[in-house]
Amino acid sequence: MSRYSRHIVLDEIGQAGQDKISAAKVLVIGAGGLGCPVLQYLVAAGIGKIGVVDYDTVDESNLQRQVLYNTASIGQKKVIAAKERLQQLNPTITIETYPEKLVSENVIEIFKDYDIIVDGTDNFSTRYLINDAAIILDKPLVYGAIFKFEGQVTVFNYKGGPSYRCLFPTPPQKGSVPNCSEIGVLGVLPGIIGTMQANEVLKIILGIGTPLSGKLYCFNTLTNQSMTIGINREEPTIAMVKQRGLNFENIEETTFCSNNAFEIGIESIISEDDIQFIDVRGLSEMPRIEREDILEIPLPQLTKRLELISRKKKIIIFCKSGIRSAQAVAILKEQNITNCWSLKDGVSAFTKALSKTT
Amino acid sequence: MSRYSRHIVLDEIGQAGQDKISAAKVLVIGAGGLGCPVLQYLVAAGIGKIGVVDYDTVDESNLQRQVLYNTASIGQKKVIAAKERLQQLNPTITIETYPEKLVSENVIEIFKDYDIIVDGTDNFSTRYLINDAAIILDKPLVYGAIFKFEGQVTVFNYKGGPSYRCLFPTPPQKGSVPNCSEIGVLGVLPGIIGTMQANEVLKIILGIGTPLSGKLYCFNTLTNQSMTIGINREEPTIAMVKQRGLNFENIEETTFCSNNAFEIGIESIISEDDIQFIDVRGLSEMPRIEREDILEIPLPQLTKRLELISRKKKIIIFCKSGIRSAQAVAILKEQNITNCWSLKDGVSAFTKALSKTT
Amino acid sequence: MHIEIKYFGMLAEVTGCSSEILELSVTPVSGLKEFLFKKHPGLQQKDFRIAQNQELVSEETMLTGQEIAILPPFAGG
Amino acid sequence: MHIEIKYFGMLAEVTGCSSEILELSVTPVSGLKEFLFKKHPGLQQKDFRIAQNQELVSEETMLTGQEIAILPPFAGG
Repeated sequence: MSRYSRHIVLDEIGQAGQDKISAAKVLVIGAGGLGCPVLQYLVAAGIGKIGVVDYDTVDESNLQRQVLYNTASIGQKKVIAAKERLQQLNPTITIETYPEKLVSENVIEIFKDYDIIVDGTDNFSTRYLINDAAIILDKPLVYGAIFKFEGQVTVFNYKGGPSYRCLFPTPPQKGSVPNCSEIGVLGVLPGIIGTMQANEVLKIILGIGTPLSGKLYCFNTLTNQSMTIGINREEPTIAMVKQRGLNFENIEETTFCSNNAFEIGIESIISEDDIQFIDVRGLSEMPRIEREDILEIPLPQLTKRLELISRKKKIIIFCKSGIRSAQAVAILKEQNITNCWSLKDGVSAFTKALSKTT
Repeated sequence: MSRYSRHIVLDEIGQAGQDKISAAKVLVIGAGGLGCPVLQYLVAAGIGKIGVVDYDTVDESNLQRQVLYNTASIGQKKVIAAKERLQQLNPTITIETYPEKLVSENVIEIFKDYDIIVDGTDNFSTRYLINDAAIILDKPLVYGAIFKFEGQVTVFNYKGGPSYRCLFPTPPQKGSVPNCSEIGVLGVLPGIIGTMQANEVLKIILGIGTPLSGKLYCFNTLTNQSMTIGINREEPTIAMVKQRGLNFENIEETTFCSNNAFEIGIESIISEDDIQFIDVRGLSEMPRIEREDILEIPLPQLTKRLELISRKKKIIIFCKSGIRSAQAVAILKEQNITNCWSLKDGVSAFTKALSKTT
Repeated sequence: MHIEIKYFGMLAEVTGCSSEILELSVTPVSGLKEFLFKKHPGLQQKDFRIAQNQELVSEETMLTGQEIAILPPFAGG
Repeated sequence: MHIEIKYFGMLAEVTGCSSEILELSVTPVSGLKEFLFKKHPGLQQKDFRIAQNQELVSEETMLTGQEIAILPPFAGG
């Protein structure tokens, strides 16, 4: 078939390889900066069935990098505009669209029809959901992510390789990692990273070359320097995901996606036992509260005093207003002390509650 | 302006940077595998004026990697189909089309309207023409080239940096380097290399980061390994190009593009003086010809006996049929002995001519 | 010993440099982190992983004086 | 001394390998080329440039025993 002759003539691909491409089913999540180049090259290559998940519509500011769309597509559902353009490029393949948000309720149903998953999303909650679903269904996941002028590519969950959680066990707290819409991005960067993702998909399908499993490829467009970082599979992490399923959303996503990440009101804890309070104010800040269950560790000393902090109790941190305690929560999370919370309204909430109960 | 807000919000670009992009004029030569991604991302970025040179029409086998085109574009001029698609993506910029072959007669006229030249061609004769014209007009040249699963990117002629001839002084002999149409190419490879070329164009326009001047970036899609090779500017080479202009076509291109590269008939040399003949046959092959102007160097010894070969005379090499002499020409060219030729019909042409003149 | 630290993504903005050479006595990764938190307090609010000679390491790994990369998660797509 | 030779593009097809370790006495680049032409006669018909430790070198450069790359021109676009 003349359309694929430039693949078929290669010894490494041949008709047998092109047949594998035609038989493959690939799901691309996100039809944005990364999704557009991924989709273009997978469709051109002749992947038999391609799914596209995106609930967003085309915005004018997308057109600086999302090269599948027309100016006339502004306001249209991305998956609809993408499918129209892609079928013009290659009408011989099947393109399935999912104009919906990927959530724990639909992810399994959508994933199960595909062999390979491509992550082109722009937020952590979806990235962790995709990762965990890929582990549960045991499907390879081709990951790409970008920040301003830098990008990352790797293949997760491939033939016993590591997953995203082996790199970053839990999602970062909200606001600590901004996304493209907030901070901007060099338009051609997702083009470079997305084409590299499409390349990984094709290598996996064809069984040629070395897919980037266990290797995080990092590229800087300003310097053209790349670094490839080895990642090991963390068996306990994988086992944890398999065991708990997709319920992580309740304990991770909803908190870091809310406006008050890891913040907790005094009313929901005052009656609990097994709580360790930490006062992270300076030692001279008033009023002091004297209780046996309060540790006094000023914020700058926190990382040096980790051994004082119980890993079994629920940790409630407070300061004056809630700002330093939120920072303290972030620091402890990084130390894998995950059951910790920032007290809403700080020390004043504490004193108010104490005055009520005594 | 909302279209470019993701660029403007970046400190490294800002409104001032986006204004530079809008004022820039970039010429892309070749609207094929490399040209398609280069054009997409430069148009999306809002380059003020973009020229596209290509005299080819869309073929079905292009659609495996040339993602600007529709199946319905088959048979259409590439520049026409490309412009239509690109203006839909960004109607605010000017796109100029040149549906013609780039030759020494039109290259200066076309180049002079642009600030930066992008090489996305698929043959050496055009690559050397582009290189020499860029030197003569002193314009930066963003080079990309591909072979099967590997690609190269660099920036030539940028702020006193090297040119393509500092890397490869003369075009290879025909047939020694096949092109994509003959040997096939992984479809996504030109996507990776072309987006990297677009990135270099943007860095040059914006004055940010480090353009790949004097550095040849080599990338292998199968291994994801890259290597960056330093290239030095060869002043004599640059000076030679400036001095002789674009006439190289007569001495290089037309010969390496003909079927009989560097082959010469006995009739056109027999009356010349200052010729050094070389017999590259084995010493036992008959008939031997005894003349003072004939060196006898069997082909396998040629590279070890280079000191015997005059660099001032015209070198005519012969063997029995012309095959070994063509190889000898290639070997000498590599040693920068450029004025050397393979004798058509070999030793028999020689003896025939001798019998006539004596 | 000399170690070269490379900061990726937003961490280069937090520290104000994309790489720096540090003079450090032999220490586990946790010691490096303490050192970095003092030098660049903004790092305390950031998630990151540390790689030594292009391999991710754990808190206990001893640094042997070569290339260190500090990698934040990237959200964008 | 040991040198690692990496072959790019079609040269990997000519030599049948993308890299190989050679045992070689100290030699200028021209000596390496002679050695390679004997080992891989197909290279004689190919154009290429040689880089040592990621820098292009001339025929006279002495090899100091590290990474050598053999680079052919690429035509494709």
